[in-house]
Amino acid sequence: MSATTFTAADAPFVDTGNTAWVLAAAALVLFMTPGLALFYGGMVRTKSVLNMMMMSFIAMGTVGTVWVLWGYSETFGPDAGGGLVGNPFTHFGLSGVLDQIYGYVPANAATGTAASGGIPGAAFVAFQVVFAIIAVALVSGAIADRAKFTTWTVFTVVWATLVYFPAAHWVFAFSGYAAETGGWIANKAQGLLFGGAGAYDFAGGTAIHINAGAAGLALALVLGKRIGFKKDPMRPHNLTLVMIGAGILWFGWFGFNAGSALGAGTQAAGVWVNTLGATCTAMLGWLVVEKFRDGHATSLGAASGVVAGLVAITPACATVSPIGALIVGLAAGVGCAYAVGLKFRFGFDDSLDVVGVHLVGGLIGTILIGFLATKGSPTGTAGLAVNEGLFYGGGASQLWAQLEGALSVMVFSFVVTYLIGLVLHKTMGFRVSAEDETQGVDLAQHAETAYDLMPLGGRIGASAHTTPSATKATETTGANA
Amino acid sequence: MSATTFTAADAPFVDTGNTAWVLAAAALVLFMTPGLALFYGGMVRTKSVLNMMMMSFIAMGTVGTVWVLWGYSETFGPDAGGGLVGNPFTHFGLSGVLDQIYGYVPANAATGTAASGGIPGAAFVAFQVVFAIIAVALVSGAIADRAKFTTWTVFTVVWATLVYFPAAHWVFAFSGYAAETGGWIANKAQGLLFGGAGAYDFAGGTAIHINAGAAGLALALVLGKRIGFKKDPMRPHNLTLVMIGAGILWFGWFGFNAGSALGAGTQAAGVWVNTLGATCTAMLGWLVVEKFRDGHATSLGAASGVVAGLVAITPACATVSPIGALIVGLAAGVGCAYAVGLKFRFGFDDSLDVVGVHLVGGLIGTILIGFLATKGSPTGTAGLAVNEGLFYGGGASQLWAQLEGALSVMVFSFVVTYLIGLVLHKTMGFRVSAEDETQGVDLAQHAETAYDLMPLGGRIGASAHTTPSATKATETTGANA
Amino acid sequence: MSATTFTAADAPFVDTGNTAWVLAAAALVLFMTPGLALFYGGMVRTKSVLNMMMMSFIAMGTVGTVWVLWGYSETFGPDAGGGLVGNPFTHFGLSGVLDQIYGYVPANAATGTAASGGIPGAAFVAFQVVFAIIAVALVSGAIADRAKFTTWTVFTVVWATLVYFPAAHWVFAFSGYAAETGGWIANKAQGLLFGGAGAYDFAGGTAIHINAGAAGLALALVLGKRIGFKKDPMRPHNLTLVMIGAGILWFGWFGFNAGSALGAGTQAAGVWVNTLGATCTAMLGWLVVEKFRDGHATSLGAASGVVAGLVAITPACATVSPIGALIVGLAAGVGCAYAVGLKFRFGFDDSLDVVGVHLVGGLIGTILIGFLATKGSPTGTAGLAVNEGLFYGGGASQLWAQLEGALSVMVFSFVVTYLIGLVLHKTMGFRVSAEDETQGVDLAQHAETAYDLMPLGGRIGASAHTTPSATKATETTGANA
Amino acid sequence: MKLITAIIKPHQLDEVKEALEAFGVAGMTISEASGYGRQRGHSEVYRGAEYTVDFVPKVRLEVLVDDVDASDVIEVILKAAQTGRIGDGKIWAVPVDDVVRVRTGERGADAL
Amino acid sequence: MKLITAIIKPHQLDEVKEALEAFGVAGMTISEASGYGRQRGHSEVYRGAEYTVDFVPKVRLEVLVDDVDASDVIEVILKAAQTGRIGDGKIWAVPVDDVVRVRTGERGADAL
Amino acid sequence: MKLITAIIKPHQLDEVKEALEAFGVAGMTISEASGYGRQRGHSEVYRGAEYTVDFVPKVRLEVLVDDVDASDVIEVILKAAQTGRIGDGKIWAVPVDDVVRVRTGERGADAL
Ligand SMILES: Nc1ncnc2c1ncn2[C@@H]1O[C@H](COP(=O)(O)OP(=O)(O)O)[C@@H](O)[C@H]1O
Ligand SMILES: Nc1ncnc2c1ncn2[C@@H]1O[C@H](COP(=O)(O)OP(=O)(O)O)[C@@H](O)[C@H]1O
Ligand SMILES: Nc1ncnc2c1ncn2[C@@H]1O[C@H](COP(=O)(O)OP(=O)(O)O)[C@@H](O)[C@H]1O
Repeated sequence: MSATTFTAADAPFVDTGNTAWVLAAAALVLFMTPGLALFYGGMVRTKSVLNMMMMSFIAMGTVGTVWVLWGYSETFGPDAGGGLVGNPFTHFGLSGVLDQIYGYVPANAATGTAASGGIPGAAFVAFQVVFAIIAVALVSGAIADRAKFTTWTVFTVVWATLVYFPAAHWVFAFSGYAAETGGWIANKAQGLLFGGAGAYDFAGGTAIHINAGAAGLALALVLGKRIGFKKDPMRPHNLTLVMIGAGILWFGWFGFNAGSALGAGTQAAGVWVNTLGATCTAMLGWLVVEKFRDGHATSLGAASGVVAGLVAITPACATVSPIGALIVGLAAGVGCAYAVGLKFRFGFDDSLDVVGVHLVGGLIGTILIGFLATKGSPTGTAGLAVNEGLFYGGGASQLWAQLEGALSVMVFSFVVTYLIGLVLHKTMGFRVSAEDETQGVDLAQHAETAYDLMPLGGRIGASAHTTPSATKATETTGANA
Repeated sequence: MSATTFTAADAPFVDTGNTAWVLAAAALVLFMTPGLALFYGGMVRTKSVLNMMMMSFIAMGTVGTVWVLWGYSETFGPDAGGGLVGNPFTHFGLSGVLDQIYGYVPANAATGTAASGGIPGAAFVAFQVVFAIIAVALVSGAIADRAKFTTWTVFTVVWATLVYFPAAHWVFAFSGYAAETGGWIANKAQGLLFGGAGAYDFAGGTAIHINAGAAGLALALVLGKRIGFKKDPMRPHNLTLVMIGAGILWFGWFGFNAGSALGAGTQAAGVWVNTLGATCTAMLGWLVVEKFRDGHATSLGAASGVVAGLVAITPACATVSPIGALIVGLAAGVGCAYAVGLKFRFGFDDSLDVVGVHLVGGLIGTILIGFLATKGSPTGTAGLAVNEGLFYGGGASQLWAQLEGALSVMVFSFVVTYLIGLVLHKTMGFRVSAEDETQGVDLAQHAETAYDLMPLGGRIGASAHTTPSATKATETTGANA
Repeated sequence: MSATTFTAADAPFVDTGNTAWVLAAAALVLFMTPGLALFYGGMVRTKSVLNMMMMSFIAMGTVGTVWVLWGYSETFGPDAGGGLVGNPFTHFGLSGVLDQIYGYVPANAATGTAASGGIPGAAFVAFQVVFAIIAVALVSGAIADRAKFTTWTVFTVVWATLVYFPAAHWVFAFSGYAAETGGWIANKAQGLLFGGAGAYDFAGGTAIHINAGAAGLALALVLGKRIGFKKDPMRPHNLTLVMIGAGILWFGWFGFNAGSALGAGTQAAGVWVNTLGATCTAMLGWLVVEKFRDGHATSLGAASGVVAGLVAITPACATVSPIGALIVGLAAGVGCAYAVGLKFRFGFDDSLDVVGVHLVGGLIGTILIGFLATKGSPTGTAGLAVNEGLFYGGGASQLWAQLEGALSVMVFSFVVTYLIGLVLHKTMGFRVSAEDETQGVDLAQHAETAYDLMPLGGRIGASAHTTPSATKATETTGANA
Repeated sequence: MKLITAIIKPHQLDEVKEALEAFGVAGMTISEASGYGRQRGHSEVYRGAEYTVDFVPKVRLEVLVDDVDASDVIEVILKAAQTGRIGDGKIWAVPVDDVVRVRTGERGADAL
Repeated sequence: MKLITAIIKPHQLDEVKEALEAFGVAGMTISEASGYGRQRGHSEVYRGAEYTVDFVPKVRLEVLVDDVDASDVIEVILKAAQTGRIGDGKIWAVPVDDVVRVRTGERGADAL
Repeated sequence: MKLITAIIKPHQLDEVKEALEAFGVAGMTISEASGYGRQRGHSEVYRGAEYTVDFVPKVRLEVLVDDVDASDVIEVILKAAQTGRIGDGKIWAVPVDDVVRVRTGERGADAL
């Protein structure tokens, strides 16, 4: 039971229930990046699992820091013009944000509706930073086994600043929520390409997945194929890690999608259900393809199907019905199961299928909204307006808007990422030496090996020099190939 | 601070705090199934860990899908007669659910109590589907190492439809919550067997654990013993996975139990505390038995004790006091530590002790309510009525009700599951060939191996054909035994 | 939308939003201890991973049980005198707690502020017990590979009772929250040492981390160095476990810190953001030290930096600004990266760096508050009073208070723990035999081995006797060294 | 003295061990190996990419025996390891100059 | 008959295997090994403490061959395994008294 | 030339390696093995079911030496590996026809 006075002139106030959910959701999404580290880490070979995980972890470190400094402001600060980017200086260091309340709806005497509370500015900051982190981390899957760690670290900062924050501004910065004017895709897209409505992307199909997928493709092209691509067996070294990772991702994704309602009400609950439904059918879809094409339904397929479904429902979760969600999931499961083969056909080494799962899955979800958007969705049943899709008699206008949003992010991301990657590659070098790659990036880049499982502990024949080395560790691996 | 107008004639409204907790709890329970996959997966041999995990994952896929289609409606739709099953068509595809509000309590001018908000229909859908999923997944522990994956997949759908949804309707469908009339155990049980009150089962000791345990026993009998049962060493291949799994289960179980309050108040908080207390003493109980019986307290024992305690407190968490919870846990820890030996005595191969832990633990918890129910419990301290148990002077009536609830679910589940299992076994075949079993179900059923930890990555002597195979993968394992 | 009547004389009521967050936060913190088990478990050698994990798990069992019995009362019961300890009998078995409401703020007609709801007593019990558990579990890192499990089990009970509960009473028992009078550090510290204000310790930098760190040092001295310390390679046997553990700890820590607001409002949200920021810069700080000192940034360094940052921001998260949090994190990352070398210099075998990370990190965070406390912090922006630090013109008084709090807990913990350890060592023995240590504590203390990953499952040449042994298991390892 | 080495199927190890014990052999050393021969490996499929594992898991068994026992021990292993299916493995004997028991320094037959 | 044992770099295994097949060798047995010699190991650093791993991963290859083929087989392995860099490994030959195929009991050259 | 093979306790490896280095042996190859003999294995208990692991972890060490060094090397290993407790292991020597260094193709003593 909660009880308070109400006066029509009530100041904006915080709704503890909405805030509780947003804080929990932010923690859930934060947890997704370690989950991704496991998901990706399990898929590479033993000799590069640590490097794979480190690419996600370092993204947490750099993007989190940069977010506090200028990232939040660049994304949600007042629009610097044309809906293209926020002003990175307005809220530098989060100044002027912590005491704000966002999303407060004042009472409306005319309709007789009561005021509804908002969430603290910091809760919004918290929820959005974890999106930025995982978007960056996702890209790393495309360049497994061969990236220079220092260059990747620099890349995370540059890419977040030049690609992610602008794209997130386009899609997530709704005018009047955090700042008065926001991004061009979120708000009526002014018909740049096809004219018409703004695109629906509830939780980041465009800004996160299409974005990361296109960026992954660009980096895979810049770095080139792994030694032995298409020839050597590069099977996952630890599928239990992949499964744990998929489980954590699924768990955290409820924060990602249902948290995007920025409150705990009818819309959030419906989104939760849609998120589950799509994931289930995507898993089934992927496994059925495998069973019929390859003869066996695999655990890697199940884990991949889960992620594909989650990716596809991300933009769509609030605007399709539960049945619509089952369809989105199924389409993504089947579609992505085939799409992961593209890299072999076209010969780009997107090692862990960022393109096949995130770009393709993101496109499927974003575009299907144009067909499946309905008033029977979480948004509609919560009493909010929904522009219905083609299958519900809403015409093609929403479909065009979806295509516009999806393609503009895709092209922008691919082009800018390719340039960033190229510059870094030419200056710092983005790829380890062939010898380091063969021997393994873990040892070469981190001077570590992931496992030492010999029964009696301690690798046989190793010795310790436990005085912290004052000098740089020298690798003595001369001819160890 | 939350603030709104209040009028006596207020329409049902959503309480964001309650909703926040139910959505978080639903996510927590969803996470339990991957946790279970790890818990089970760690206990089998290396050669079948993926198959073990896949049985849980596929249950997520199928049951989640079926829930949206007809499962919710079959469980919580209007009772089709006798409190035995809901109407599966009323809410097919969740139609008519997303805009509902459940659990709203109108203001009462007489007592002066204010209205209290409900939760969105979709939040209830979300919370209940994850119960259905894990109930099905639990069963798989009984048939480790030897089940045909396709048959198990079919089983999950059939069992959910014929066994779980009806049982959940009996226990969880309270008249007037989602539908006007619900199940027979939840509502006054009309004294079918012993007469008297309705049984208490707060979070599913009967519908989930006794149900899954009895079903596990039935399937273990249908499939028969593993090759080498009682003779070969079948020790857990990775106890760190078992411990991670137990940790995730414990974590998620707070959603399971405290979430079953369907709101965030005094009852939920008390349930949280009881859930912890029982788990602690169950772990201690199991370890003390081991220490005295076998000479060593083991990590598998700790993990098993945790699960046994959680199982036993599930039905009882709302109606016993914190001290009562310690007793329930201790009884379960000690009882289950002995019960897992039953399978060797009676010679049924319930591989991962679904009977010893879930059936026995569920019975202990459900029956102890008859002794320990008290007004000093979370339900009582929240101001709700509690029919006290034998030790608190409440007489034996509640005990009879508990026995009635427990035994009816057990018998129903065992009989129907045995029949389902038998039909599937005779038609599709439920067990892999002896050769596949010896070689390992992972390779035979999924064409995968879980680990490849050789220092240089990639199993020595393997070669890749990375063109996606258009034809079915042929296993060339001819004589590999 | 939430709605209720309001009368000035309203009885204390529960705010469901605050309660939802506290329950979720308590679950998050509970999850940290299994996370810690993985983090620690991955760092030891294969032969002692289970024992390492068991030390955390058993702490959950014993401390959870003891908490319900007398621990809560000893910590939050009415002060027994001098702010030193609560009365353990008042709420024995949690009697008289479940129906309480804590933190309710009545309406204030003068200022026109509405009443704001509290949380159920049991929610507070839940949130605090998980702190007690992890504080105890943290200590175990100092005595990896060599502790007798039974003695450790006894230690957890004794240490919780004699060290943790009192220290938690000092720091967390605010007068008027649960009991009328609480602990001396939380409430104005009466200037015992340096005079002046009460120390700020929002989420337990002193009571948890300095406390556990000092206790770890004491136990490391009592038990002595591992065989082969400084000579044998004792590198982490499974860094993927360490990374999972760090991920879980990070995730759970949002409950730890933001949950300490005991509600879901502006303060909690700001704390969330600060917790993230500090962790990010701490990771970066540690990795930069490694890169320049050792030549490589390692995954163990990333995981360690994460934990160091979380430790340091724990006391400070509510009273520093986001920029302040970045500074606290950076200081902790750099400081702890160097501090873990102390044990080699001074020759104490604090095996997993409880001192270097928790004691040093806790000190850094607690003391920096004296410099960085500001009204631009979560506490300040939530409208609560903040005594500003040296850098913000607040003078040195807060710094002295911080030093007083930090040092008094450190000295108290070290001395009492050393005595407890010594008594246990002389009576029960705290260390396994040299032979058991060489062979591995897992086998010696738990009769288990963590992994059995041979391709065909089941260790070659093992045989099973599956009749539960009625007699004590005899180890036949005679001369197996 | 002879060193008898046998490459056998992992599942036959228990039988071989018991047969050797019954025959009176007091000790042996085993290790994991992978074999290549007539017996084929298996295929695995990951995201549609197929891998062929050419080598098959085997156990490598070494027994030091007196010259006189050599052919009997070979016979004992042969019988216990045989399943009649492809991949049953090989046994071979190599002459040994000298054997020492580390614990005692005993040499030759005494060292077995 | 001879037993040819070769310690080689793991990455050369595929080439050696193919060369042996091409030469007509029908079977072989491999196992994991760690080598110590001129080639140095590597260092790892954990929380500032440095570990030196002295041993280098190697593959141990065993091939039973007829006396006449022995030197040819050595030559084949030598060529396929050679990278010219330190640590390429060793090959040696040991005389074998007898070889048995477990499946059939065949002896000598027939057993290969 | 001779091939000296030693089965030793894993914890003695470091000492043996150092002793061999001190004696002047330039290289060696080791692998993991499991031994069966007088030394007994251990028991493990899982949910009340007891497993006996009969085999004990050992290290298998191989050193190629010149004929003249063979008995000295055996002596060196013997001393370094001896703890005097059951399970210390075995050392044996086998005649070797030929040794080749893969990197250079050198043969015989030069290849060591
Ligand atoms: N020439 C050889 N040298 C060494 N080991 C061999 C040789 N031929 C076969 N083996 C080993 O014997 C095993 C069985 O051989 P295979 O040809 O598959 O079956 P079979 O001996 O029944 O005809 C192989 O896996 C391999 O380990
Ligand atoms: N005397 C020896 N006995 C057994 N194995 C040896 C011997 N010397 C070298 N080896 C093996 O050969 C490998 C390569 O030897 P190394 O001295 O590093 O290079 P190279 O042979 O090219 O000079 C070693 O790693 C070891 O496995
Ligand atoms: N006949 C044998 N053939 C091969 N290896 C043996 C033989 N006997 C013993 N071993 C190896 O030597 C190890 C030690 O032997 P064991 O009998 O336990 O002790 P000890 O040699 O001290 O009497 C065994 O674990 C095994 O690896």
